Amino acid sequence: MLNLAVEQALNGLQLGVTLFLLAAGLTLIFGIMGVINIAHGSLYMIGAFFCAATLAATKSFLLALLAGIGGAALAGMLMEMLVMRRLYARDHLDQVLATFGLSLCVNEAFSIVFGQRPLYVDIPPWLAGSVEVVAGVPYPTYRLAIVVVGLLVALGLYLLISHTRIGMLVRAGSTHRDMVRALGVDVRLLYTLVFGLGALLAGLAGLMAGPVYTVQVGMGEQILILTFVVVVIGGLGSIRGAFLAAMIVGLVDTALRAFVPPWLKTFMEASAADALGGGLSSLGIYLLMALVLLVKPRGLLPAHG
Amino acid sequence: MAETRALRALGLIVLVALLALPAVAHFAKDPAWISLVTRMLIYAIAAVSLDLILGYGGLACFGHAAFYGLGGYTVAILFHHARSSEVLWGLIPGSTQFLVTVPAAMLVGGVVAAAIGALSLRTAGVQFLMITLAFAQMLFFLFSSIATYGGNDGMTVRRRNEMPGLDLRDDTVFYYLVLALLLLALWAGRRLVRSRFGMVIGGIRQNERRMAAIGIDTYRYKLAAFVIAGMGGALAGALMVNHARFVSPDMMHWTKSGEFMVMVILGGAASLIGPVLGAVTLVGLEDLLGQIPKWGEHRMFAIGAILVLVVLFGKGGLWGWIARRLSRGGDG
Amino acid sequence: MILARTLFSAALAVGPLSLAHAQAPVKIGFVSTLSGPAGYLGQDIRDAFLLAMEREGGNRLGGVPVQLVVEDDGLKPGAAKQIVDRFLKTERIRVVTGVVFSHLAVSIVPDVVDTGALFLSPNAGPSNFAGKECHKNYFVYSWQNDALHESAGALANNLGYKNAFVLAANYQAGKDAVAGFKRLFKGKIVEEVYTKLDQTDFAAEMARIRAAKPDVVYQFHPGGTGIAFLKQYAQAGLNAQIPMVGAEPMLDVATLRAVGDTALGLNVGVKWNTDFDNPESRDFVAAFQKKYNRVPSYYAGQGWDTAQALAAALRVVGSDNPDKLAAELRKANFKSIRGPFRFGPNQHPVQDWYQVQPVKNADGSLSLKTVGKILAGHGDAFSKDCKL
Amino acid sequence: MAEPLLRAIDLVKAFGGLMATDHLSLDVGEGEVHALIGPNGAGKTTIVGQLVGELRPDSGRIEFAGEDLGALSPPARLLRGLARTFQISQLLLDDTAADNVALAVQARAGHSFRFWRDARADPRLRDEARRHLVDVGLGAVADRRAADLSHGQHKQLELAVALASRPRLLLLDEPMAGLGPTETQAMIGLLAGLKGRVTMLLIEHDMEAVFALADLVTVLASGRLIASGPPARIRDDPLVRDAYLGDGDA
Repeated sequence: MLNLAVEQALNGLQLGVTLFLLAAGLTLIFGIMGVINIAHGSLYMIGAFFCAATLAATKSFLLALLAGIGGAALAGMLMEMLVMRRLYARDHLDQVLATFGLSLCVNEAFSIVFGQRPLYVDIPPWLAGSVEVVAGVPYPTYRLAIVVVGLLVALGLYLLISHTRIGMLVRAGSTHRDMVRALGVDVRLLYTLVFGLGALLAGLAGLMAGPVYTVQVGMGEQILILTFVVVVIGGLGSIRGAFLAAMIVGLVDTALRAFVPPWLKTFMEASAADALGGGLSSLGIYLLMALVLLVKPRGLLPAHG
Repeated sequence: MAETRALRALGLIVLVALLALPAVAHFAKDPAWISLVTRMLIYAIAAVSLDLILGYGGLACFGHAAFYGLGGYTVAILFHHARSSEVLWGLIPGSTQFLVTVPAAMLVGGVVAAAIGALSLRTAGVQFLMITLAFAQMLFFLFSSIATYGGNDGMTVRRRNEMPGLDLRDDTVFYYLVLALLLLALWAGRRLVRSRFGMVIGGIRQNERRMAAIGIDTYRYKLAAFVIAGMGGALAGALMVNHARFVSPDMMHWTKSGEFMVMVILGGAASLIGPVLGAVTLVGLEDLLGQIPKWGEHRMFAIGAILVLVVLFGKGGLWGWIARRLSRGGDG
Repeated sequence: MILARTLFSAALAVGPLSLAHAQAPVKIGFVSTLSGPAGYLGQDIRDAFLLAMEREGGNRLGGVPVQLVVEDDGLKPGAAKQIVDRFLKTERIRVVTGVVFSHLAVSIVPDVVDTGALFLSPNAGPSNFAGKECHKNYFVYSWQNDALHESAGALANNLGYKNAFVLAANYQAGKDAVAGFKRLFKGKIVEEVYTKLDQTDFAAEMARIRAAKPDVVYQFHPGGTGIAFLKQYAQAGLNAQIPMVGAEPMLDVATLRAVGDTALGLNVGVKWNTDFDNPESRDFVAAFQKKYNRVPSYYAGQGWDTAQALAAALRVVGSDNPDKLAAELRKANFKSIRGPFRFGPNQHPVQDWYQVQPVKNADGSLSLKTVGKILAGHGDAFSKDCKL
Repeated sequence: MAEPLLRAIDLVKAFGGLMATDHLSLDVGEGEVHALIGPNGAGKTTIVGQLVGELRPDSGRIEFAGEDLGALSPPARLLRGLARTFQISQLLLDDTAADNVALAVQARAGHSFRFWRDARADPRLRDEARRHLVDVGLGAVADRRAADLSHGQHKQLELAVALASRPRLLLLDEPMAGLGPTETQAMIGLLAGLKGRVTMLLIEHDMEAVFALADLVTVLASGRLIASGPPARIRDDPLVRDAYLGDGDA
């Protein structure tokens, strides 16, 4: 039982860091530019596709990694310069609509170029296999690597934001947007860079998810809604909030799936417990978000004030 | 004043065209137009009702499909029970009467909207957007797992509802009924947005703080608007299930909520004609682009691009654009 | 805005009003899911159908000139309804086919058969129309959905497993799949797990499987989620410890390519495979590979069989008279790539089911190898309720 | 003198470590004009927020006409006769000036759950709205969109909207802010005309206006009351000159 709990905790952590990588970019972009970006899921897909295609062509994991994050970052900056820039002054509805349109375009373009069949991505051989974390619990090395990378990125983001000049601007930008403009900073460049950073993180999440999930057109939209849940629970614009919420969502979601059906079975008939458990775990995260918002309408750690 | 005259003339032409459509379609041996336009008009009802809160009230609701789907399921479930003559929860008998099922659907939509709205309206802005989405997704998953009503596959409603004196199974009759209901909804909407209540809703969109400062408890008004919109969405869903003779959880999926938002903003929010235009354009585009051989399956690329361009360059949506052209024409 | 206007008028130019012209060839309405993540399924069926027409010298089936009107439903029931409405009313099409997904079939089949037209399903076989609501104009060339998963249950019996851990996506088709598996599986169900429909991470389920230590795992997850499940099963090291069985949709050629070597060791119940040793199958596989440069999936196989069945009926009838065609179709007088093929009383297939396994070819690629028969002449559980 | 109309008793409000309101007590008698002045950051806006109910004091009490306002919401306070104008105009910019005022008339008349009749064609609303607009000198622009009016006209419109609530006490949050000399004179004239009819709590920077209008002046610095009394005394109070008038802010 303890072994199972350890394994499930790791699983929750791994889902949590994947969500965090996506949510960090989304919430950063919202915090600084005030934009809701529905096309963020497309950046995740771009990272996974560029990585898969490069890997298939060159067989080099390093090149594939660079192509994935570089491609996503470039795509993000391009997106910012061509479309997003014109949306900063608009209301959220216009932003949702335009970025939704953008995601349709990007997805369809990828399905024209790459086709709709899922692509294959292998795990680097040195990350294949399992590690015994606790005695008797073999855990996939690759998933551990995702957890480590995710935590390192979180640490890096923390250092970047609390100890560098760009970070200072980012922090100031998320609480006093006008002040940053007044500081004489090249705001346009800052915005493009921040967007590129968010895209890079999404691309990284996408390429790491490739060998575990499915590399396919539309993969971004599937996880996007969950990412929005994380961002909103954490408090829009707050990276610390996104980290906290990603961990909570990852752990709660995993725990619901892992422990609720067996628990229900202790006092219910088995097949009814399975059905109810399945339903509860489907609803769980949305219920969690609704509850959090009812108690704290601005999320757990809101960025503004 | 040339502007209003031009608008009146345009409205009259459109109305005549809509009235003549069945005859023209039959004459052209192309009766499928009737059901295509019926579908557009039903979506228009959903979009207009969403516009009441989204456009006029400034409340970004991302869960309108929940009410649309509930309206549809109400009709389908009542039909199901009328057919099997089982009584729902031991007290509600089934029905196939249009005049029973559609008001019932609106009632259900209104009651659920009151519940969802009462909770959601405690938040605002993006949080409101997300919490309405969350409630809609919960309903989606709920209906996806009710085996009795078809689960994810949905269920067929083998016959349209009945109405004394009208043969609703006739597509032309049903078309005119939907057209009449849309016109009724537009007329009611026009009265509503100009009423005292409508003034308050418009005021809340522009400046909620101001409304509180003149003594208006904005929460109650937003909730009332939310309920009315929910009933409108349920009406559209009830009509759609009658039209399509089929219901499925797809009607509640978040992408459907997104489509409704697209219709409103594409057509022009905070106007009554805008959402109608948006519904007609979006459904028409998808249908017509889909018929292009070979490239039709990539139509979402064009639709996505159009959305981006309309938002970036077409202020006020299609209706805003038309209104500007007309007024420019009137000036020169 | 100009772009929108241009596109709209371009679209109008090919719109329905202009399509209503001379009626020489028999029109066949093909509505399928061609766009979006699941689009390749519909494309395979369409390509096989077109191949069948081309093999008769172009635009012919059973010697009769035909025109295939292809449209994409985008996986939306509403759009599918609209397309079918246009097929039936404007184009006066009497034969409709193509549909991949059950819930789309459920939404349009009544429209088609109520107007007296024929519906030939190349893939979807929902229980809705297999029992009491079966119809004389409705034919299924793939399977009844439950029968598909029954094959996996029987396969688990044949392999001698005594207890099974079953998982399926939490929606109706998933529950039907579990019901189908359980109907024939004689062992004990250790645990029954329903996953979220849009779930991509199955780590929690992997841990539960490991803890439960079943003889065998059976799972059904549609599309991309199924691929994710297989990859994660292997990455958790489970495929070395606990064998897995599944039904045909678990492992088609596209899935096989996407999961790679991790598929090795799986056992799958199928009704047809590319290595079947009969002239029709060999001929089809070779022709498909030559034309499209890829291995045909079982979806393609079903599309081909549907086209062959229609061709056989058209050859006798010579027109699209639905009643005469239905009478001919009911005889199922065509050469299926599966070998013997006949209909049950509900016009769903009664057929043999086989066990296949992924194997590694000399060049490192993977293919599916048939290793034995699971069930012979297997119909479905609903046909007894059908009174035709 | 009778019971004051508004009493703030020992209000405390802190944001983090910052004391925005530091044990402040304040009375406004019926019919008087009480001015509240103080340098930027003295905590004037925070007081307004607590009085109208947008902010909750950490401790202390607010009484209006003998009733403890407690946790009443801003709308509930307005219906008891406590109206306010905003320092930064909060107007419905898409609507006409008359619409802005008519809404306040409508709100005062009770609930607005009337869904059918055209509100703009309702003489009960329009006539009164027009009267208030004429009162503040906006009669000529009643049918212009608020967005198209000048800054000074916005300030006048704010006043008309507040008057439409027929308040017993009018909380004026810097009505002269951003006005030119002539506009300021006009506004002072307007307010002087109201004096005696409506009790006013005037938060203002413009000393000329304060000394022209106020019966009593209270001076705040860093959230604390440092002086209170008739204008003449305040003008000569060395403490006030030091804390406020001396810093060049006026």
